[in-house]
Amino acid sequence: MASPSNYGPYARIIDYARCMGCGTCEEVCKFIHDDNLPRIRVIEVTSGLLKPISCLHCYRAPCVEACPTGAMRRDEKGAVYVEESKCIGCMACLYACPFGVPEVHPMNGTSLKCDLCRDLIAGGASMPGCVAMCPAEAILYGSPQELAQEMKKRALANLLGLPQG
Amino acid sequence: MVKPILKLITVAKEVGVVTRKYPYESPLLTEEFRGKIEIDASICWGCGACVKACPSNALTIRESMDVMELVYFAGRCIFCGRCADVCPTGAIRVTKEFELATDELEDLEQVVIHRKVKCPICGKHFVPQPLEKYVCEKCAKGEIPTYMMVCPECRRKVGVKKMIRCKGG
Amino acid sequence: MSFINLALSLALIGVAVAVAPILDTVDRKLRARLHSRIGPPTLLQTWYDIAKLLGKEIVVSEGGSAVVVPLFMTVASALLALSALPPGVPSPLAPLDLLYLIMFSAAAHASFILVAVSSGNVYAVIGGFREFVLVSVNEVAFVLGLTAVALSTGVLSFSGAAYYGDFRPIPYIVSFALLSICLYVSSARIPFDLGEAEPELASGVLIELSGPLLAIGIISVLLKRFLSASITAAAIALPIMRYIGAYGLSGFSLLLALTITVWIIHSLIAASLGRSRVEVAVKTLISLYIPLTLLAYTLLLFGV
Amino acid sequence: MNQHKDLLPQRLRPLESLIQEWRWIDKGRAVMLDVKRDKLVEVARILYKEIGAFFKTCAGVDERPLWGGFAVYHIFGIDEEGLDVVIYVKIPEKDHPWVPSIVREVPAADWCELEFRDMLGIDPRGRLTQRLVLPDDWPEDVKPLRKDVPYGYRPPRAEESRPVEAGMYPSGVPVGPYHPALHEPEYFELYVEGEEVVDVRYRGFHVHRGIEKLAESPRFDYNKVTFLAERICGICGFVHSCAYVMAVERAGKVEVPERAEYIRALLLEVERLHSHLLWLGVAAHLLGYDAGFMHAWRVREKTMILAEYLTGSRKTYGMNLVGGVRKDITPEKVPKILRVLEEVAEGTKKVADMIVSVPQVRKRLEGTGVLRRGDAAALSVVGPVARASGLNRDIRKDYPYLAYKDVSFMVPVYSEGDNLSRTLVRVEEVFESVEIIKQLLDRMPPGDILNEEWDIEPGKYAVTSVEAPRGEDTHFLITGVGRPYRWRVRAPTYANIPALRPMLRGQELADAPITIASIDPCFSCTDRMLVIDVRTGKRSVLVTRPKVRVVSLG
Amino acid sequence: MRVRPPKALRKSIWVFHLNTGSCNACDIEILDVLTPFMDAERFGVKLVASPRHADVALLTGPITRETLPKVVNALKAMPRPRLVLAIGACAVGGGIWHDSYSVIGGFPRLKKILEENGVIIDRVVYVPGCPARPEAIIYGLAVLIGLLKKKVKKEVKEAGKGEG
Repeated sequence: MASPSNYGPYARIIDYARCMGCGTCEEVCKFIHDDNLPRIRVIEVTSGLLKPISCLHCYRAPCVEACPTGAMRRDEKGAVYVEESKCIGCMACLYACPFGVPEVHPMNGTSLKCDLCRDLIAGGASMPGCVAMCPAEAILYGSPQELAQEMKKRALANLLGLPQG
Repeated sequence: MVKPILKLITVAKEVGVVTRKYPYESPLLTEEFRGKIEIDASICWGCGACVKACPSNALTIRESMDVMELVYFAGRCIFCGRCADVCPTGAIRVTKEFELATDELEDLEQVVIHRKVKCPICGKHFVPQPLEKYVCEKCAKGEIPTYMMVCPECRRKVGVKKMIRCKGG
Repeated sequence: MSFINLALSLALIGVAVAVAPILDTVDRKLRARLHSRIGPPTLLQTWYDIAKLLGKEIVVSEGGSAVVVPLFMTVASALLALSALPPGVPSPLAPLDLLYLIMFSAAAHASFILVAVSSGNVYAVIGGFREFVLVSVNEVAFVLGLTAVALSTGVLSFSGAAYYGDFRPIPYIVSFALLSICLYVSSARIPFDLGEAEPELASGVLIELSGPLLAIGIISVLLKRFLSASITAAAIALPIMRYIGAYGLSGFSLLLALTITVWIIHSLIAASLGRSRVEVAVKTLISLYIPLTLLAYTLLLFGV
Repeated sequence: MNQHKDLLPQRLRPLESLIQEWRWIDKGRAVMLDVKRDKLVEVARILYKEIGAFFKTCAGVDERPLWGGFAVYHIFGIDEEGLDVVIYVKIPEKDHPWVPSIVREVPAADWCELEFRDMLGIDPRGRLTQRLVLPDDWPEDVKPLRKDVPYGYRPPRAEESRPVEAGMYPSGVPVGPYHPALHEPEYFELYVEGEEVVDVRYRGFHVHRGIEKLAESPRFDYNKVTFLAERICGICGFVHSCAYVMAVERAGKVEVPERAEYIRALLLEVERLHSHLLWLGVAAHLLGYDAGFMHAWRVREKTMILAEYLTGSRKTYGMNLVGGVRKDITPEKVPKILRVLEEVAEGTKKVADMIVSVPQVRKRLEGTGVLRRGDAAALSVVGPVARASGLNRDIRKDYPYLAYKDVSFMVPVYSEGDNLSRTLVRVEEVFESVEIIKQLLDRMPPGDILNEEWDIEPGKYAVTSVEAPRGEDTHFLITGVGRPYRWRVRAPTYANIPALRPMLRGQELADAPITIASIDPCFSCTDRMLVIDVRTGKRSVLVTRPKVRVVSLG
Repeated sequence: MRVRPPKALRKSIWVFHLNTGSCNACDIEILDVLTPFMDAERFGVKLVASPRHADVALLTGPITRETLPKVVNALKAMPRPRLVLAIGACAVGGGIWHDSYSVIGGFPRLKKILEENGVIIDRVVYVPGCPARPEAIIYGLAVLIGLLKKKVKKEVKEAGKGEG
């Protein structure tokens, strides 16, 4: 089992500056999963401001630390996921999460959260669904270095007022 | 006609009387028997794993504003012991108690009362105190980080706001 | 002498009512022991059952209220039949007491069938029908067997039996065999408890009775059993009394002791056999009765 | 298993032109054929009559949430090859779905076609369907197994119960629903002439508890359904839970430790011991031989204590989970098991000998309730009933599962088909079971007993058959999200009840209980779904005597 | 109006077995109570075939919709005092089926229906267990007729505090 801080080669970030709050990611996520439940959710941060939130697959993930059964774990690609057959639904992960991300699966009572589309990627996809479908390219997937670079580039472009694309 | 009589008498004589004189004698229990469960309230977190695992809904959670009650109704229990399997703290113990007969259904109830933590932002009560204590010990070595005092919904909003500020701002 | 006779008859009736339920418990105890278990806690168990039933409500189904009369008739007939039994004392009924016994024991069986029919339940009716088939075969053999026993002991009367006539052992043994089989059958025990067969008829004849009525029903069944046992006992007692000259009270005690023995033998047989089918039972019985009867009467006729 | 992955198995070649598509399912143990609705009858006919497959069961499924229509799965089995064949028929209609009935070609499909009609409203066309289902006062338009009907939906009860109909036949003898011979609420009506039974009617499903619907409900998940499956039947519950977990494991490709498979097989045999001894006792009781009943149950009690020693519960063991078992059989338990087996074998020998030596018992077993080989084969009866009628069918041999491939045992077969042969088959199986348990204990491999890490993909299929004490128990499963999408159970009694008719006709009334019991009926198994004939109406039974006068209160 | 079960019941108690849709496990345990290892006859218990003869109905199962009218009739056919021993998780609280569409869900709900129909149950004792083991059934009978006192009572505990 991976230790909580065993950060993997891939990560995903949401560029809130670019995000338009359109909700495509949520719909895509719903569509991808058999149970029709989104793992990324658009919430109303303040009135009128819609932004998505999903698992950040933290570097030292408190949810993995808190999980009493080891159902919450990290795979070799860096995604923190729930092994459903071991999850007892205690939701310690939810209370441990600084962003309150995990949800109770309404059908199974287990913990429900983003796993960076593990199954899709294992099946050959290059990136999670939300990343692929985001119309504003606000969701990014890649190695931490790549992501940092991209974000830096974007911040610079933003600062200089350059057109982005 | 004589043969069955003789056979019966032989068998009866060989076997003797096998009756166990329960309740004056101890019952025919083996050490593996699963009876009623006992919930040790002092270590129960109120996480609800047992409730999720219980096939017959003998364990249920009754929620009110600031209190969460874990209710065990032995009358519906199928004595499978799954709750004890999944309990992360070992608070549930399967006993050998089976003498549960009663004329009042109420007698079969066991209730564990959990007080819930109040969110300072929205004022909602959200997590049973012992569960929060456990999470703090596990993730923050016992001190309560500020975010943990806040309910998950408020955490999301606060979290996104913070991220917008540091990344997009 | 008729006073002693009356007293003994009354005594036997009293003893029968008091002892039959206890003997039933003995029966249950014995069966339990053969099953490797303990069985009823005390010998009074059947009495407790009856006492409890007397305190319960009577529920009578519509159209089934007529059971009361035949129920009491069964008890009364069985008791009257018993009154003919005390042996060794000349009875006012003397020449006719055999007839009297046959009549009332038949009446006990007949009215028991009436109980079934009048309760109106399908199972009870089937049970009653089975009883009827069995009793009609059995009663004929019973009359013949009883007569043969009386003839072979030398008289046509129980009470006067010991006083005149010859005792003829060989016909006696044959006719006693016939009679004892008949009496075992009429005690309605396994394999011949067809009227109450639990698995298919759910207590058959007794099914609709409840509370005190059921108590009376149970008493009547037990009395019928006691009657069977004591007639068998009487048939054994007669030749013994002839030889040891046990009359009056001692004859009475002998009769009682033998009744209890016979009862226990009956229950032992019942505990180790299964229930028969009515058609099989009738066939088996007829195939036993006809040769035995023929043999008994041939022997009697030819004066062996 | 299947060397030619891409080729339709040889036996099924005649069907090639009639099917649309086919594929292997259930880890290559079964073939699924997609068949168009208009070809269904033809396919079923060829499969049943020409290829010689046994009909197992059929299941209607509400697949509207998946693709917008209904579907029916007909499940056949080819014993010789150990291959199950699933015919999949799509029904595009949303509102009044129908499917052609295959009853004319496959008579054994009679009950389950009515079942999907009642539970899902899929109309089997081309047959009589005036049979009603569900409780009598259930509204016609509520179809409980449809996905849009909540599992807990209870329509209001009818205010008045229907008046008791007077019987058409004056000679009708009701047996049940509360009858000392049954111990379960079922209803037989025997028509008698004198004491001879001339006809029988059966009205079942008193014990319908909606298990298949519950398993799909959000209250349950894969593991919890195991405990539900166990409670289908209190006598052969472990068989059902095994069949269920095996179906999940095969459909979901869950690895099961070998030791767990041995423990499951061992417990299945313990259950068979207990069930057969129970039956022997009950049979003796029904024949009025209580001593036999008591002594058979005395011996049986040892197996109950053994079961509790091994599992923690006397019945409904609660041992199975998806991926293995919960309790190990540790080496220190072995001597005690062997001791109990010794006692049971010896005790059974004595008791069986004692029971059969009683003349009345023997007379009433011999030559009664005869089921001829021809009838048995035509009705596809299973288990000891089939084996007593000369059919050598045993799932443990025909479709080896769990650890049965590693043990050797005999399958007792008798040809008389009467109650006595059914008794003897069961008695001999007791001894065989004892031997099987000994072999299993001997060869039990070391290792884990439970694999707790699995992930089950939705939309996979499995068909499992397990030899229950009463015969073949078939489960069909479609996986869903977190719990089965559809789970269909066909208990052995379901296949054996139709055989009662030829068995009971011409019998004495007195032998009816033992004949009914001789198939070892388990109605709670059978009735988890509904079945059957309502034209019987409800007849006055010993307990339904509506006008009662209370005379006194003592 | 309820009738107190008379003392006579302590010596003699006849039971009628009423399966209302149970899985058979409790039912075979009831039979087990009569067999040599437990032998309920040592308390004067006898299994009778007709509800007319019975003092106690041994009720097992969650009461399915189909059996409901028959169960009501069977209980009606029992003479008073009419006692019920509800055996097993199903009869006590509906068990694993408690909220299924085709069951009524345990004796407490049946009791209401019985009361609507004017059928009075004089005393009920619940025997939990799945299945209730034979000893538990014997214990339940003993509680029912007043030989033994019940042992269980409702427990309310506050989490985080020691036992006591």
